[in-house]
Amino acid sequence: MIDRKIALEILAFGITKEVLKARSIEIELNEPVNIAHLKEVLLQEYPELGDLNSLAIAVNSEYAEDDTQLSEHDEVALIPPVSGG
Amino acid sequence: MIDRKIALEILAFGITKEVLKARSIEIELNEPVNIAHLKEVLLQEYPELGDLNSLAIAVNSEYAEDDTQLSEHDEVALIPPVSGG
Amino acid sequence: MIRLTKENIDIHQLFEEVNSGSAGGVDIFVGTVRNATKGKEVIALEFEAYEKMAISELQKIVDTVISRWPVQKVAVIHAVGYKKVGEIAVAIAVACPHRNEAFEACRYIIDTLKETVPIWKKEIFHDGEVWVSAHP
Amino acid sequence: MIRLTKENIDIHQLFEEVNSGSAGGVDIFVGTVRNATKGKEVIALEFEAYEKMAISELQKIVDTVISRWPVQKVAVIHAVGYKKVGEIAVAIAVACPHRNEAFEACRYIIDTLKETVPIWKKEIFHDGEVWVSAHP
Repeated sequence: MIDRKIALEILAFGITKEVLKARSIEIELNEPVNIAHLKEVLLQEYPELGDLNSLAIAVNSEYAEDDTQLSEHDEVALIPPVSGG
Repeated sequence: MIDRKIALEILAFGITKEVLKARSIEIELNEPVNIAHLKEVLLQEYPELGDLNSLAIAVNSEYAEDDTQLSEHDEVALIPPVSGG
Repeated sequence: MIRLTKENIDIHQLFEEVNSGSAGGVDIFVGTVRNATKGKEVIALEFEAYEKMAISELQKIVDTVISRWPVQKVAVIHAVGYKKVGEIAVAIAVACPHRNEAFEACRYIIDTLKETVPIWKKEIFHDGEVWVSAHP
Repeated sequence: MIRLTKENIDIHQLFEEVNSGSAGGVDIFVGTVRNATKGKEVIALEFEAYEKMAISELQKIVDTVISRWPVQKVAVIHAVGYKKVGEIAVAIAVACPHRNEAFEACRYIIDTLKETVPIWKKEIFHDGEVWVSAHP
């Protein structure tokens, strides 16, 4: 069995930009990968993300569920608690 | 017994101005006179007032009740159904 | 600020009347002249007011609002005279620390204004004029 | 009309976006920058948006409003970048045939915007900065 890897660019907004110390990061993950898996990897790398009130993930500008599968070229974004208005 | 008369100036607004064919009229009434009595006199003189959805009377810029007593120099106004806004 | 005016009503100016650094939410209601009533084309409206009493009834409404909600500033401005379709008949602005209070207070003002304030409107059609709500 | 802007938000222009001869009532909600939060003086706010997604989430809200209420026109404009105390953070205008619908739809938009639209604000104090709502 061959591990196929996908490279994902993760956009960071609001406080997550400060936690990641970047507007975006690139990570490589073994397929298949879903949102729950991505979150685990991120929390391990950036434990401060676990201190937030909430952390949603958007894929291609839509809120994603834990079981949403990720593919190469997806635009992934970290959505900390929103506070517009 | 001497009948004391008071002269009242009645302001008319909206449709009542058209019914009375005047912005204001003056009427003389025997004292004591209250709103209910004034309304009777007006309805006898201008029966079309009875066709309105409602007819309130204001005395000195305040809505008056049927038993409000009128005195000389009171500013009396006919208030047909309001329709501002 | 409570005012009756023959001039065009300026929404930006109304907003500035109530805007302050301490309000979090401002709700503004604007009533405009509609182009039709019950399917019939309206050309214009004429507003008439018993001005002195209109101001005092509006003041009562504003006093009630201030006693019921944590209102910071209120402005009410109503047109008198002729207004064309699309022009502003009434504009109300309420500034509150929180938005729900602003919505509720603003709605109370327009609802009560329509019930108690001695202002009348005449709808002007191609073929005549009608004082609104006068007759059943 | 849905827009994010770095410019000052113009309430009169927003009103004109939704005003038409067929609307009887326009409700406008304006959120401004407050000078204090939890008793602490705020100097300014910085708004950041995931712009593409913010627009699409706002469009969903507007679509819902149009499906639920007889809305004639809607305009939503939200600030991005730095805003000083008293400046406008968000402005929403809804035009409807009847006023109650305008109030309800406008309130729905601001309530939902605050829950779902990916925009963040950072409060800037004399002695630091805080991303609002980020932490418990």
